[in-house]
Amino acid sequence: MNDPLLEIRNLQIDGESDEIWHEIIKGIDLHLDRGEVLGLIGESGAGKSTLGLAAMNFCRPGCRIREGSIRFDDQELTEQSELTLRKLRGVRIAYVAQSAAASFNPAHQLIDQFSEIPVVHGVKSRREAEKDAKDLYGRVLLPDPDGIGYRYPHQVSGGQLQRAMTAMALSCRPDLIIFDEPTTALDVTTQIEVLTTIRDIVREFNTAAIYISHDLAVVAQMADRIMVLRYGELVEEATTREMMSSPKMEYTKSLWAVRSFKKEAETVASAMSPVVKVDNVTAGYGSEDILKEVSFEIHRGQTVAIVGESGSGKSTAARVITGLLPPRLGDIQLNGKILPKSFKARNKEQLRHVQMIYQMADTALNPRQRIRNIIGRPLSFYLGLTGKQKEARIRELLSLIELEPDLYIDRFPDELSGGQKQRVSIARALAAEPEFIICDEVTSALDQLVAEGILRLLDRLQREFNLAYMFITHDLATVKAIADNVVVMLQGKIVEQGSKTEIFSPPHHDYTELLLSSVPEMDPDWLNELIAHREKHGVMSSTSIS
Amino acid sequence: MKKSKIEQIIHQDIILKQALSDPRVTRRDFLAFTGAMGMTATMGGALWSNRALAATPKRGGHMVSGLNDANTGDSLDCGLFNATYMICISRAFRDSLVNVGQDNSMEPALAESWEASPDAKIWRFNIRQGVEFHNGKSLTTDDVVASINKHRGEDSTSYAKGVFSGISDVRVDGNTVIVELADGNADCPALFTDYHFNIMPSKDGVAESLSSAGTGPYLLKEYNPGVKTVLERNPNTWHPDGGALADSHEVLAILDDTARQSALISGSVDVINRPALKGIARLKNVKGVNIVDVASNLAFTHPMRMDVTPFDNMDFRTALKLSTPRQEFIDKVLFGYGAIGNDQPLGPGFGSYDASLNVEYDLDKAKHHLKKSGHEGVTIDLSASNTSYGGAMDAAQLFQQHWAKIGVNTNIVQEPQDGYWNNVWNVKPFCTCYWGARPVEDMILSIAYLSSSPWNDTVIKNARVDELVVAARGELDAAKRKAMYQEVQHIISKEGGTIIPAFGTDVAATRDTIGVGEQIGGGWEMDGGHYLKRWWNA
Amino acid sequence: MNKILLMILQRFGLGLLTLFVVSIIIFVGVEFLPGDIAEALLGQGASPENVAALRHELGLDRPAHTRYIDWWAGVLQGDLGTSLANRRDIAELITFRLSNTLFLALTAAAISVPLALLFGILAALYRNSLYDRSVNVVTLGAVSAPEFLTAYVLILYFSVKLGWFPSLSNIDQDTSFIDKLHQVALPAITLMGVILAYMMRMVRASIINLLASAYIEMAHLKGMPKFRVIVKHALPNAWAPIANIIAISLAYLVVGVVVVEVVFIYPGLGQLMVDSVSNRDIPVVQACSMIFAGTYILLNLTADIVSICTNPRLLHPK
Amino acid sequence: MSSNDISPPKAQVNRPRRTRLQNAFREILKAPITAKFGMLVILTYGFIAIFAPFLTPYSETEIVGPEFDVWGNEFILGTDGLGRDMLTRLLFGARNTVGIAFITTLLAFVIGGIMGLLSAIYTGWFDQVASRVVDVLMAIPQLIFALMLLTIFGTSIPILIIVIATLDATRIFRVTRAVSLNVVVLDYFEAARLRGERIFWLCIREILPNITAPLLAEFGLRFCFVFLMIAALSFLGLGIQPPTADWGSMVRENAVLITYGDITPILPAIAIAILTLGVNFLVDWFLHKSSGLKDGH
Repeated sequence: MNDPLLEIRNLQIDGESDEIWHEIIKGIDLHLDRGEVLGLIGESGAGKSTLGLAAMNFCRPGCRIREGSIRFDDQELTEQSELTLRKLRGVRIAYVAQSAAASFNPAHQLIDQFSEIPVVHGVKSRREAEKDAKDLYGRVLLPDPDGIGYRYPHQVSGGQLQRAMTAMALSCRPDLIIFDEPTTALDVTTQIEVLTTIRDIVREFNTAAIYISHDLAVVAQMADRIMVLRYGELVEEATTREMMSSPKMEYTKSLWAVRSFKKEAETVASAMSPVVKVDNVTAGYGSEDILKEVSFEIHRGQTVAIVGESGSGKSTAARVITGLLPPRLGDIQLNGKILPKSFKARNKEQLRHVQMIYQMADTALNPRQRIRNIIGRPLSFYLGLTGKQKEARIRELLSLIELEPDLYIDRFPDELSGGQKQRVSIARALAAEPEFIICDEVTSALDQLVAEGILRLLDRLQREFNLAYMFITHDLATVKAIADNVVVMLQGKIVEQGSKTEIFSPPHHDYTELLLSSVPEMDPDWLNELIAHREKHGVMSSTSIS
Repeated sequence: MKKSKIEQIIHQDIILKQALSDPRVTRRDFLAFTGAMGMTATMGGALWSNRALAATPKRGGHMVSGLNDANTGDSLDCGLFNATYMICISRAFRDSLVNVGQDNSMEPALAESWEASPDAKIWRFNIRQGVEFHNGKSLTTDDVVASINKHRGEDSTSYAKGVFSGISDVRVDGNTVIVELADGNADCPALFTDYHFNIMPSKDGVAESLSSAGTGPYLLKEYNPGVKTVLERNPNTWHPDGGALADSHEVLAILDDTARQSALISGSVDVINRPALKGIARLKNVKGVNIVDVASNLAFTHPMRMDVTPFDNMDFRTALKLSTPRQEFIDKVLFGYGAIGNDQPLGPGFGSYDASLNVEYDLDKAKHHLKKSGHEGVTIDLSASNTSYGGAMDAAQLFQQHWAKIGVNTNIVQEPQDGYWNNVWNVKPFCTCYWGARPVEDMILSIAYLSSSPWNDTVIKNARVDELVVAARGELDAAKRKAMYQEVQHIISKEGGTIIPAFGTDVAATRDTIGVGEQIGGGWEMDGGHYLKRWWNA
Repeated sequence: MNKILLMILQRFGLGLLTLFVVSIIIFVGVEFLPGDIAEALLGQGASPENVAALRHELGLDRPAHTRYIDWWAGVLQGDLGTSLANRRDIAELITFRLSNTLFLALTAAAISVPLALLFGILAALYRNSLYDRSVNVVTLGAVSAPEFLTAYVLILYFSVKLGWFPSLSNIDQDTSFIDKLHQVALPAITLMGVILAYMMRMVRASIINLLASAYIEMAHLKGMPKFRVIVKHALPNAWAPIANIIAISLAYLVVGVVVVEVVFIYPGLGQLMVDSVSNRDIPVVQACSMIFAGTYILLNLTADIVSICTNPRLLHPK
Repeated sequence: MSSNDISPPKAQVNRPRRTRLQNAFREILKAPITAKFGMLVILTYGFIAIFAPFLTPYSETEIVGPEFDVWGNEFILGTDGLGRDMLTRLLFGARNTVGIAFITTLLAFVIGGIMGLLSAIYTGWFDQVASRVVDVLMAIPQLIFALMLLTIFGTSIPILIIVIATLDATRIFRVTRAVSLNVVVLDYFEAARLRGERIFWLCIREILPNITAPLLAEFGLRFCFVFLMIAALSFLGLGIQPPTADWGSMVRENAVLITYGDITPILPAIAIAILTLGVNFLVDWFLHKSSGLKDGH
């Protein structure tokens, strides 16, 4: 029992990007006891997934293990034949992928994909496997355990798929399960449910697990021990509580510090008419309405956060305001004047004043245009700047977003990091000298530190230019950080809206309550307490309200 | 001319559009006047060059041949025949009144005999008795009349309408069919050797042109236009000797030269027509393959308008004639398959062909004549186009090089293919041209060399020629006619305005298992279209 | 299920519409062709009233639109009419040709489709291996050579030199199946050269595409054998693209083989249509183009149906 | 996500900046041998096509020797059926055949490309109409349709080019439309539209630069196709008319010799094959480059 289940020594993995190999795991040691749950955290590019997969001696195409040893239950995996490894995978080591939706084969029923593991590996007969599957479906709290297996992946919701995948991982009762960001793709409220399931099931079967995530708070709930990775190196390792209470390394501390940013004073709605007024708007595609009678205002220098889970219609609201989706009823006002419903009918001035920043900076910038042109275009298009003037202004904007002009002005987007790209798209929006900017999940694709930076930048710019922001997000932490007013949306309707303080201080609307409580906190016991609390006051779920 | 039109249709697939629109033939007055188009030469033919194989004819066996000149649109309607494939087929399962023998004599076919009135205006054809069509119907004089009338009258769709337009009346007298001509023509029986003219069963005076029933030595077993035809010996034929040698035939349509040739070499077929002249030298050397070539009367002409300087000067014309490389023309342009022409309009296929003529290639004489003409160092334009005949451009370049040697600079004008016959021929002072085979001397001479003819493309105005041609037309005495025609040849060769370096040759190729006669009928390729009956499995 | 039926019907209707438009285009096109069948048949020797007479006989003197309508009337009663050129029944004229064309196409397909799938999948599996690279080069070579080159070379070696196969495909209704196979050997090989390569590359591409997807990685992580991963996990999702590839290739085999027909004297539909165009034999041209267009549409339709019927999202709606 | 894992943002930031030219050059150096072969072939052909007249003492049509002269010093590849120098014909053939094929493809791309772009942007009736029309055109066998049109309008080279280009445009329309649709859904395109950009800018600056790779690849494929198509047409006697030297008709003219095992007539066909092969190799590499999936990951 004392000998570790998994022991990795000085593991070095190379990755290839355009025909050049470079190290992405730089000599990491890792050990894991039976029944232990190890958390791996780090930002994107830290090599978490690569390391996780390496535990089964599996490398994605374009990666290769250069050196090191991987001992699993006293077998040296690096020396095993493909066959033995295959016999190991799925049976003794299982994997739960980030996106269950993509990782289930659309062509087969869930239960087929479940039972093929034990059947192919000769562990169980088909009948036993199916029986077991239904049993496990029950244990991971899937609705209708006996029937759901016969559905196809696309017929099942994301959260349920994630559970089904967890069940699948257990099909051969493995000694080790690797969870690769299993909840990242889910809404907070769903995330809670899945987290609980995973934790309980792991405990129940006393399976060892490696839990990979970029979200400290989540890992804190799941792991006994945590390893912090950065650029393929181990930064710090400690038991969860230890690391919570007293992180040693600077980097680790900075991770903790993320949520420290708070906007100074809340800007109160100025008396003058709002920059943007969404007036009782109903909109949607085809016959169904995605937005139902939505109204809110955004004033100068003010940030209104639109909060909601996927499908709540927050992005649709943005599309309506920009004119991409003409509303069916109601209208949009800019400085008291009604805007034409479709952007096609709006004039340059109106277009100029409504700018947008997108979630995916990679797709928001034309990869074939240099930064100069990306930022320069609005200048010449709206403000008719040319030559020296334009050049000067571009550089000015670059310095505004804290990018060294000489260094970046001639680059192509793919020569920038995610955060820098996001900054450039901010600059592009600024270049139009708008009164109003829509920020659509601008930070959710970024690592926490980078996101932090972006938030600060946005805040500074707001104060400098007295901008009005509409901040669309599902992450309440961000809301707490930057919002003045909050609009909570659920299934196309506004459940509650008001100033940040109002919203974040009880009494809450049920749904807001659910949302707030679902945000993981930096406390290993948070989940337990939450569950306990909820059991006391009757379970709630996003679906049970509306 | 027919030939090269077919080349156009078959090889150039569908650029018919710009295929020669030749006024010489599209104008009906011309047709009425000569009745020429595509009618097979009833005379001509030549000794088969390749004597090695002269064997005695043998009956029996199966013969597979591959012919080009076929089309999926081919029809049994003999009025619409215009290509070798159908001609050979119909010659095999149908009969005519008169046939052209391999020795080019007039052979009686369904007409046992015939005689003419002294003025050659009224002709009596005695129809063979007891002949049965393949469908059992027995041959009557009405069938003959109907078959003739198919090519006459306003609403006739026959291609050979012109050929028979000289006939003013056809009537029956017992077993005799009486044909009355508008004006005397000694060559009347020749009309009935035309490949358009088949005897078909008739119903109430109308010939059934699409019927597969003929009187010929073969039965039409399978007929798939543009693909293949299967023929089998007709057990109950009127021909005393069965009229044919091979027992059965499979005639494939093979349009692609290469395919046809490989088929022969690989032995898939026994006979092909028109082996591509380009590799013919090599084909000759292939073991088991024989080349069969027969002189035809297709003339490659280069008319100079004799009313335009310098062509109005006889010495100048002679100079050009003397410095024209005739053999090289045959070698390079005709790949060796042609007969030297000595600027006389009548080819070796004609009985009256004058072999004594000989225009030597002699630069000194040529220089001398040029000097006399006083046109030394002159520059002339030669209008040419491959439309006029395949290889005309190359010929022009060839002449250019040789004429330069005597001090005549030739400027070759490549004329557009479209409307060559409207805008260039018979308009430009000097151009490339050709005249298709004609059945009888009179036709060719009357069209192109009578001073009165609109198609006198050399603008020759020679009283003696005019006189001779007209006289010969009505002359029944063969010897006299021959003499007249030979004189004409002499005059035109010497004084005329056209350079005729060569006459064409029909070429076929066979496996050496195939026997062909000592002598082969000319006029049309493939033994005058009769090869299916005449050639044999040795 | 009804949704699927609806989609299929919709596609089908669209196909019919296309067919109709094609018929108009072709008809008008042939109408535009300089000269008409009368002139084409009679050649330049024709006298004006010759032509007029023939035109009348063929009913070409009626206005175009009436002829077009009559043609449809005939077709709807299953009567394709008779060839203007040789007055033969088009139906019989075409059945022979069509059966040949199809026979050739199917022979070529029967060999090349399985091979293409096999090679393609292998190449995808062992991508960038020596096998993959060499197959890649070879196939590219095959597609690069003009058909007539392949054809002639084949004839030279297998027909003229070795005498294994005939250089021309002399087949008719009563040729035995085996004999037919022997006859079409060379044309079939020539065609295979082209489509085999093409299909193989497409298959490879689409499989590789699939292999990149997350659920394939998952299958590997579940310890599934390589073969099973391909057959059970990749293939079921590959049918749609593969069906498309096959459809395109078959369409090519049916409509794109004029050159091969010319070289091997194969009595197929293409040759018939080309000749008929040159003869201005409108009804035949119409019939052929209808068949060609029909085949093309039908094949695409089938491909659509396959991809619809193998798409679980459509097959098992929520 | 794997790509993220592989190279941390730092690495990207510090990668020295390169001009497109440098990038292209670097790519070429890294290209696989096949692709290099392809480029070599294309360059050679291009060179020959342009400088044909200076590479040979004879002219395209002049008769310089005996017919079917064997290979030798004077006529390196011998002469054809009329005693024209084979090598000369080959060189000029490059100019004619390749040149015409190239122009045709170019024209086809202008037509098909523009239509494709437009219907990608104006999804709606325009797209509908365009797509249906293309469906119809594609339903008619191309070679036969070409034969028909060529019959109608004659076989002059301009006609040839226009006809084939129009027919080929249908395929290009589809490709362009497909790849453009991928771009149109991206945020930067939406941003440009929201900025109020005109259609021209949208096409030229936002879409085109991002679909050049696939289009170039398609161009290669299409070129080969057109090239073979013209060869086939010439072979059928409807393509480029003699005496112009054209590889397709050259093969046809001398094909009869093939049966005697004489490879001279096949040379043009081989020339065709080599070029097509070269282009295909290049295209292959291009597709490999442009397709995001680097053969799998």
